[in-house]
Amino acid sequence: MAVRVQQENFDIGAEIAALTNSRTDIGAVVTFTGTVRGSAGGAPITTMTLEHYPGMTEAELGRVEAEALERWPLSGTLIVHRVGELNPGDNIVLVITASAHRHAAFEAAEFLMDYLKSRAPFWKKEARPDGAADWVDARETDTVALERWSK
Amino acid sequence: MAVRVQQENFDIGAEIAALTNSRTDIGAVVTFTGTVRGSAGGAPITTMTLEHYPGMTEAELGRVEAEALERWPLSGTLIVHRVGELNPGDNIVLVITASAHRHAAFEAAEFLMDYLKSRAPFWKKEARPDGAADWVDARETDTVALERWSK
Amino acid sequence: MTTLDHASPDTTSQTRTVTLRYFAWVREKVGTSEEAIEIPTNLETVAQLIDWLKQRGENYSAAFERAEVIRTALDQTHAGPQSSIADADEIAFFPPVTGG
Amino acid sequence: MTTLDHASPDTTSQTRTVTLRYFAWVREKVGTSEEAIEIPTNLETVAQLIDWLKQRGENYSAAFERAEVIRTALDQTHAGPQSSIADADEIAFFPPVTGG
Repeated sequence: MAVRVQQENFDIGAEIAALTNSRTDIGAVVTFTGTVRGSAGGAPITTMTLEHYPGMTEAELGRVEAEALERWPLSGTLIVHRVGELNPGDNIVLVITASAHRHAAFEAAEFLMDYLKSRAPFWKKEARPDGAADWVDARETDTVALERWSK
Repeated sequence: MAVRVQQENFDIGAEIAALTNSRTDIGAVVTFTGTVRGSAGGAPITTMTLEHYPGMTEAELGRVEAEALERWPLSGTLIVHRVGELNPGDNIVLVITASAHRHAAFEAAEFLMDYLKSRAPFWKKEARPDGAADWVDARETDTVALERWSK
Repeated sequence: MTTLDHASPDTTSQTRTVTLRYFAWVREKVGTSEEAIEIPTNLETVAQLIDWLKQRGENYSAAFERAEVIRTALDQTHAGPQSSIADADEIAFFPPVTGG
Repeated sequence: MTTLDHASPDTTSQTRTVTLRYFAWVREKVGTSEEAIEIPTNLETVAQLIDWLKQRGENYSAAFERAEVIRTALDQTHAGPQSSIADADEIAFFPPVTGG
């Protein structure tokens, strides 16, 4: 049950170990890792810069995590999101869910990512080789993905 | 695109790195890790021993992986399954899926686990503190889980 | 003859201080990431505040030109155009989020 | 008068060699993990082979007592009770799988 926003990279194996360490009631651990792609719409990008809204980010991610814990029987969750300037191939976001049951772990991880994508206050700016940089447009599909979780 | 059956543990971080190394077209990596639970039906277990059908295991996992690659746009997949005697908390199975799109990565990982659970020739035997040991019964829910993937 | 009661000021001229925060291209267009400003207390909704801000200068009118795509948070919680700003001390404007 | 053609043996007595493999509690009840055995060539399906095996001894009849829960693979591919064993060289019997 933790939420972190940080500039530095994360170590997925170490994060799983910290979350599940010495527990024998878990059974299933799902991770999602989002990484920077080297191109957008067919054109190469050189860097991606992530801006966020300090304070609200943590509050919103905490609300999303609390909602997941209410919906699924989870033994643990972790959300780590990086900010600042990243390069193609770099990690952006890590979500981990642990549960006694694999379907709960899978569903909760998808839920956390769908909510995070549509509600957590992060914005991406992509720089191109010619030096220009554009803010990434939000995708309608992310809003649609969120709607399937409506109760 | 790889399938391994082995006695030794696996390192999730290293396996992800090997699968995604130096690629910038991925965007989304999902992992599922199954671990030995310390109790079954409320009673403690001391060890879990995994038997398999050498040859058929690799063939069946290969078929499952090929099916996933046909259904989703995946950049890479890995299935590692341990055999032999394991202790509570130990890793049993690792599935990794990598894709440009997170929903493809999530769905393919769930598909691989559902198929693996219902079709790959592994059998678990759980030993109790009194020394007795029982073969684990297959669960009806795993067959139901498989059916949702019927085309 | 006036009393104190009759002397209560016209509500249109009453103001209060709020903190406004801007992110991503809204921040770039407004030209600042944060400002404390006096807003009239008769502004009731997010939409009314946006209309009022657009009168303040070209940077604001450019930032809020397509008001329908602007998202708002009141005290760090998502809000809509018709949400009441009466209790909000910190009001943030930003484009649809693109994290993850 | 007999010729070679007429002398072809009765098909019920013809046999061929297959490898049988057993896993988990089927293996424990049969008492071996693998055996090469001669089976009559007139056994056509998995179900017929199981019935034939049950006659071979108490260990087989115990292992296959609840034939409906036994799963079968022909040459390392899942098969059903009515699958033809004609082309199979390796036939495996095991309980429903429980990996993952």
